[in-house]
Amino acid sequence: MLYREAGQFKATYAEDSQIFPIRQDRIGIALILAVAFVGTPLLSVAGLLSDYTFTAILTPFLIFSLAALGLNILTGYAGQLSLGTAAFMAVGAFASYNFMLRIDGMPILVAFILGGICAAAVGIVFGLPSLRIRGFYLAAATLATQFFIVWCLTKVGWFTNYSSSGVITAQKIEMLGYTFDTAFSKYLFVLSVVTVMALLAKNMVRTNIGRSWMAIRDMDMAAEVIGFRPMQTKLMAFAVSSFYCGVAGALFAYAYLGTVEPEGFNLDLSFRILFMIIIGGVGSILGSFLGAAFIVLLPIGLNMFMHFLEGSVGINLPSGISSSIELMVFGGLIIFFLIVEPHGLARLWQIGKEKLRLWPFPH
Amino acid sequence: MSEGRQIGEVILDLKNISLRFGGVKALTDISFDVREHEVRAIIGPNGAGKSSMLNVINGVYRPQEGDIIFRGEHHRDMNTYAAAKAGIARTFQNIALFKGMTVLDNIMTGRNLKMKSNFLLDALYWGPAQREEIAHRRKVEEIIDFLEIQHIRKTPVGRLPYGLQKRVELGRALAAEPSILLLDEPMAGMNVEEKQDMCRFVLDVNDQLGTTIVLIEHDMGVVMDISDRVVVLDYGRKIADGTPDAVRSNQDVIDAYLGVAH
Amino acid sequence: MKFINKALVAAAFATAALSASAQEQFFPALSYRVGPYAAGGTGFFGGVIDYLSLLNAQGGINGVKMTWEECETEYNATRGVECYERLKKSRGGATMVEPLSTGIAYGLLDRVAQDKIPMTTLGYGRSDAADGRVFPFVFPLITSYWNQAAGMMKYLGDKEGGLEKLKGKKIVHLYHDSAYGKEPFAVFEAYAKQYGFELIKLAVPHPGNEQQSQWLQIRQAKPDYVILWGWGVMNAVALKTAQRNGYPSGKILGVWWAGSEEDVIPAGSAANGYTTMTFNTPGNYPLLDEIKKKVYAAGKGNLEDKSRIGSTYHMRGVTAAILWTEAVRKAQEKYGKGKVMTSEQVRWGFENLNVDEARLKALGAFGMMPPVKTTCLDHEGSGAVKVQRWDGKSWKAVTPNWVVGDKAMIRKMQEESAAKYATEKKITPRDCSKEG
Amino acid sequence: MQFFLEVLIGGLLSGVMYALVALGYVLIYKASGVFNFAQGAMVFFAALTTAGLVDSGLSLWLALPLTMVAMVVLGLLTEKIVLRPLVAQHEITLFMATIGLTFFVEGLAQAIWGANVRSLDLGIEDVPLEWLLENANMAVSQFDLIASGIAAVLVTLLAIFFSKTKIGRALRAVADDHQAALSIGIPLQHLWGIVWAVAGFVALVAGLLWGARNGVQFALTFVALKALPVLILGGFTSVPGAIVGGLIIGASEKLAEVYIGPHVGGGIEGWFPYVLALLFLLVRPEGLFGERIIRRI
Repeated sequence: MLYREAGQFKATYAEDSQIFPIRQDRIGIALILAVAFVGTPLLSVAGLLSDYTFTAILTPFLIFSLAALGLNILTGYAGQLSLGTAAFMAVGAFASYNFMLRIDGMPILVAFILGGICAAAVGIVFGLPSLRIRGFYLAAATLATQFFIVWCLTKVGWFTNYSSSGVITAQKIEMLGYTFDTAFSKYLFVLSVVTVMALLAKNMVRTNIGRSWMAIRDMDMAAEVIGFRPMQTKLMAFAVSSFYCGVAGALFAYAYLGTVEPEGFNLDLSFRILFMIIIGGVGSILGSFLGAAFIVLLPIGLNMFMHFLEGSVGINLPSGISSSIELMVFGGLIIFFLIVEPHGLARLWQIGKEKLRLWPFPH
Repeated sequence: MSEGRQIGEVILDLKNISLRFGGVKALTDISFDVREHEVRAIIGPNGAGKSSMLNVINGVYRPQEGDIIFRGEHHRDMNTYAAAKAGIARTFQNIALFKGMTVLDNIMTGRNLKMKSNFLLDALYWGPAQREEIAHRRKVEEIIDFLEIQHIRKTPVGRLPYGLQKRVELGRALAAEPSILLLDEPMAGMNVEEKQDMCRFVLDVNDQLGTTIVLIEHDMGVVMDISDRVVVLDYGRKIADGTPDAVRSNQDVIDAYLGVAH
Repeated sequence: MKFINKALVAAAFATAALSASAQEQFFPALSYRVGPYAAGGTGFFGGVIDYLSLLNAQGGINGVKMTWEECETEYNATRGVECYERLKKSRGGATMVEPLSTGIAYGLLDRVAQDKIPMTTLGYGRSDAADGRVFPFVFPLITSYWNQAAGMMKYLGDKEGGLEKLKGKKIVHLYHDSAYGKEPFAVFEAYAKQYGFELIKLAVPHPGNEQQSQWLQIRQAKPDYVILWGWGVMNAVALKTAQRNGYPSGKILGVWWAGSEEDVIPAGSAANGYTTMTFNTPGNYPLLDEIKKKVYAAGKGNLEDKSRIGSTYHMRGVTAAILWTEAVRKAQEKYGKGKVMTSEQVRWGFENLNVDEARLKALGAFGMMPPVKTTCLDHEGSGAVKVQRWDGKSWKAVTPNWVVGDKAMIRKMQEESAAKYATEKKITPRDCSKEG
Repeated sequence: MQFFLEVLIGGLLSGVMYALVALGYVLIYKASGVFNFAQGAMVFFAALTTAGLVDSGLSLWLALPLTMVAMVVLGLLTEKIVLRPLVAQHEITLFMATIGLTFFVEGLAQAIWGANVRSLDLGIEDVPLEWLLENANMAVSQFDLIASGIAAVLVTLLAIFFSKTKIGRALRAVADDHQAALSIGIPLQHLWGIVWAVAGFVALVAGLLWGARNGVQFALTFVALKALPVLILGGFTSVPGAIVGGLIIGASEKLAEVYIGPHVGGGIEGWFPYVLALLFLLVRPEGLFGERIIRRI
């Protein structure tokens, strides 16, 4: 009875076109945001949440969610499979670094936006083949982006300011005289950026630009016939997606790792982000977050569980075996989840909501 | 045949269209015209090149030879975008809806050429973008009312039965407020009741909105009933062109098509 | 924001007080036992844990027992950071950290400075971190990449009968195409300029499982030496491909990450006669016998395969653990014997290490590693290397003594690079004359 | 000229090795529409199992059939446990499932055999062919030549299997049309099981050759990266495409590294094959041997 839209009448189209048309969803989102922005600080003051939660769990989770959201725009909404996500993140990180380094008094947010724009430009260039190539062919072709960008960042010393170690060290995040240097303040910074960008994405996917992406994804010929131009639409998807990934990359460098080498943005990372959207739900904003949570938390949880087994229960495995078993369980769980719900966690959530809507009268 | 509408001048003139795929000739030297406000049918046996003809008109295929004159302008190589811009909309033989989207969103896509806001405003969903979205929504709701599909507006089209999907597709085409509507077998696979509904919609569109209609249909009863003029294709060639009565009595047509069908 | 920080500190103290009741010095082990680099990870962290176990069997450091907890990083920066954050406060707080991974080390660079936990990067990472004024919490102990590169030049020069004899020679630098492989460019270029040999740089893209084109280029150039600056599978493939193209393995000189059993065994006979750098002298030592006797005989050994005791990675792990615990011992001397040291106290210990020959003898590890003496200015402590040769079964030392390159030149480069880092990062270097 | 030839031949021979890996992908994709990401892990598993058995004292000739059995079982189980429940799902979902499989197989291999690296000696010396070295001063690997021979035999065997046996013909029918295949009277699932078993066999051959060539270690899974551009170029469904694609990629990447590489800082082999395949696709989106696609609506 809790989750019910009956009785919520929309008198105007404006009301019906709200970002979250169902009241309970609005309340839910507001609650989540309230917990994220207000609740966690309170908990941490009370000593219930440690730095560890912010810096090792929540911050990377949010950053990966943003990257997954970026990829989801391209793959989930516009239907273009990509394996070059990490490369776009790298462009964002390295470009932001250079803007901060080379322009005095550059505000950090502007540097992030410019970094994102650089990533978008690279995205457009490497998105051009999508006009002729589809599916797995395109996916394999996007690997060209992945390898080429990392190669470029390694080869061209200018990008790393000729650092002898070939790495960049992110500058401090400073805004209006305040330095974001504690685990918690960095978390708040990332949270704000991710919240704003997620809402913007939600708006995009429910208006004309989003419809154009989905139209191209679902039936590209029909989309052309009603006047969507495939080139603009696909390249726009590449640009927006790369922009998101670029900003995520900048956050990855600035709010999480601090010092990064180009190899940090390797194929592994691209794959991890792809896993996130597939596990979470292709073509779903919420799914990007669920998938990121799954991929970030599951290995940690497994690792802790194995330690618990070894520590408390007293099962003593030869060293190395437990790591291998973690890997096997991780793979097994991915398969299990796909078999249970091939459309990802977001779909499970949706089915749950639909059931809830009818509850307690299932028929 | 409604009395209110006035059949006007030729708005679409196809001249000597030939289309080949590799060595296969799909269309050979076809010419015909379409007048404003009329219902023009294209008929012919399977593989006659009817769908190819529509694909040529709205720029999906580029004919090797021939000329397309639309509203006095020559479109030697029409493309889909130019066709849509010029006000040519269509539906497809095998439904080409966007399966992952709701009915409402599908019809909204039909408005895309009329939308002015850019993606940045869309992302902010603020001011002009919001006003525009709502204005278009109002227009789309009119179409939804017209097609009597209010109850399914938030349903993903993939879950709808065939007949309703066809209706949604018509709605998407109408959303563009086209001056010519190309309908590729709008009633295929429908039961009698659904066919009657669809006939009614097509005629209402033609009648109330004055939209010119070019349609491909297999059901001869329907064709003879609602069309003003009929062009008959066979093996990629035009074998007859004229009023339903004239075509019905044409010996070539009877041999090629009607004779087989009946 | 201040009240939040205060609360966090209070919380941290609360947990610390809970677990500090046990007299144990805690070492997080950010190990990797699966994935492409697992062979090295199991060996190294096996060595670390074996030595810590031995120390415990011997009664710890002045009665303080060692304790450790492993966390699987898969050599992945994100996982590594999570492990560090998870373990840094457990069991009374991490003494220090050693991720044995460049990517993770970079991810921890800012964090360790903020948490005041010393980080060692044994044989990898930024060479300029040797400048303790700019990097107070980072210790690239024993020898950095740049000193290794200088040592390579010294060794090749000695082989020819003096560095000036390198004039007109051709040396190929075959490197893993990454920041790591490019690290020694500056050193080699400086030497090439000074001594007049031709330096040819050939890049091998990651992962390096195919090197036909590079070795054909080498065959064409006919260099006098090939420096193999590789990592992972690239090393074995380089040796295999050298053999396939008829280049003698004896003229290849590998970096120390190309100098373990794991690098040569996959190459089979192609590796016979191949030489590499190392900071351990291969062989057996009383310390290793102790480990066998007191740890493995008691069933507490960490390696599954006992034949790997004393292998390159294992010995490297033992070496690392010696330095860590010596830092703790040193700190106890200053801050109180028999007490658990805080990470900051251990940092002081790392900065005042003096593991000389006498100390190494006492540990039963004389000759296994060069003597290490660190200061506030110099976090590296040695700069010496050895050259070893693979005879098909085991590594044998080639140079009887420790090889040291042009340390003054390297020091100058390190200081310049560190100064640049400090300006970029807006750090004011410490004044070492004021350190106690 | 001699140097050019040397590079070209070396590249072609490497190309055969790439094609060998690509073949495994093609077989499965062709028959069941699954892009099997786990192929690299299967290659690793096969090589590690063989080397592990040999190291534990078995002779190579005993280890081989045992590994073969293990690979077939692995293939059949994969089909039964992973893919059958996912039948008719979107190909991205299937792809994802094989990624899960990759983790599982990698973990399994290391759980059984440990993380140690091993060498695998097939008794073929990897040295330059002597008479070529003496007469033409060209270094051509004896091992690569023999490996190419083995690859040729394998491809011939597969060709015979596909064209002469009933199962083979059924498999080809499946590739063309699932409905038609049903009429042959062999259940689709059996066919897919067989395909996975065959792919396991191909992985074994690739694992043996690559394992002997580079040593048996985790990095064997990376050979997949060399096979992907071959797949783009040759097409996911064409066996001849995989072979010819492999040759083109092998030769051109070596020539590019040697002749273009030095001008741009080297190390271009990592991305060059992908860019090459990409450019080729832009000109001919249907790939080397694919049929021209006419988009219909």
